[in-house]
Amino acid sequence: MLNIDLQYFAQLQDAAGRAHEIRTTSAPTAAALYDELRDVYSFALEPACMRVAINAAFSPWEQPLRDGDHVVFIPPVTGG
Amino acid sequence: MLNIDLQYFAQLQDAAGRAHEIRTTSAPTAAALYDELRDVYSFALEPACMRVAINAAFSPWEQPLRDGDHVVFIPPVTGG
Amino acid sequence: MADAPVDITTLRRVLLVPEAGGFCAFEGWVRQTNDGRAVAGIDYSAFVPLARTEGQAIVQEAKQRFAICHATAMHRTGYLSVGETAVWIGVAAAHRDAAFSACRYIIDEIKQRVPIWKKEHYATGVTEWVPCHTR
Amino acid sequence: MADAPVDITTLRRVLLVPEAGGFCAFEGWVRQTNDGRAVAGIDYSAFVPLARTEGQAIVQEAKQRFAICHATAMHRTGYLSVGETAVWIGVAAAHRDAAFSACRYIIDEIKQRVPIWKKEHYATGVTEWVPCHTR
Repeated sequence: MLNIDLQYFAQLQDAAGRAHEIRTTSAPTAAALYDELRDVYSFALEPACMRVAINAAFSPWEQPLRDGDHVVFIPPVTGG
Repeated sequence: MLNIDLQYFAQLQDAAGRAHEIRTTSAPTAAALYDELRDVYSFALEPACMRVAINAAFSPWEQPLRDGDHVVFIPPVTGG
Repeated sequence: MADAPVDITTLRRVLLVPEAGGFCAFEGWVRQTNDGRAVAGIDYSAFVPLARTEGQAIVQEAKQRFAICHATAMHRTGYLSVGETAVWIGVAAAHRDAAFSACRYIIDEIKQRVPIWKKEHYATGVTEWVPCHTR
Repeated sequence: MADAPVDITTLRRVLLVPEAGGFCAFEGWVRQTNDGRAVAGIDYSAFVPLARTEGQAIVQEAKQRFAICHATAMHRTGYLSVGETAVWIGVAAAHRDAAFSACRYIIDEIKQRVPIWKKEHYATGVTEWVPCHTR
């Protein structure tokens, strides 16, 4: 099991009802972790329209997670 | 004969050695007037690369001059 | 990334180098209507560390792609009222072509890549995450 | 047309209308080199009444061609040192596409049509009328 430091933004923050949590998971990748969280929080966003940041850097969805990783799922951006 | 109020800018001002003069001429058009002035001041600029303003409005080179007209030959502009 | 108003005069002054003959700036302002709805303000949130590195990467790309002297970008976070400046981009270049192109490149990339989200507050009191950029 | 420095903050503020979401500005600065020669400053002269009406015509054309809210242009006359602002253009629009396009249109037309001439003063003491725009 891995301890993952999760931070939520925008619609995901609203759906999760929190901005931050540390979660213990058996998900081997960010993709698997997002699937797990969709069951918990009913996230409406499809991963296909999002990116993921691991330790504050854009990363592949299939990158293996390591214990202590900081993970942010990035909803479609709307800055500017 | 017409009295024409001439104002000179840029290279034409340097060549004419003045910024302004009132000139009595028989030139019927701005084009003819410029030809006359080229003989006097040795203007190097070809009319093909210039425009002419009569009474502070861009005008055709062949527009008939009237007594008292204010005429400015416009060297290639370089503002901005 | 700035959580309070930034003085634009100061941002501009940094770009004023003697090699530069052209300067192009873009500002994004909070607009009073969006999709026909009256907007009171916009709350900008950002994943700041990644927004900062991604913003710096975009400015570096602009410097490599276009013949520019200098470029800066600033983006606000927090609640902004109508008329406030959410984003400021300034580019100084020897010639105007590069200044315009680089400035446009930077704002386009910011809107596509930088993790910043806006929640519009409508005059009715309703709030909504802006779903995505339509233009 | 201005024969003394103009406060840019004031020019910009006039364009700040609540319908505008995008703002694009262009400034032309006196550059320290031109065609490899060291420039000390530039003396701008203008046929002011025609420059003013032609400048206003260009701004009107920009308003007709592009979906913009507001636009202003300012051009200096007289002697300017390196780093001084010779021209300032600001355009406010609902969206950035129109703001960029209109701003570019205005500076391009100014350079082609407005009766303003620059005499470069080189570091050597020589002065020369800039023959024409090469870009």
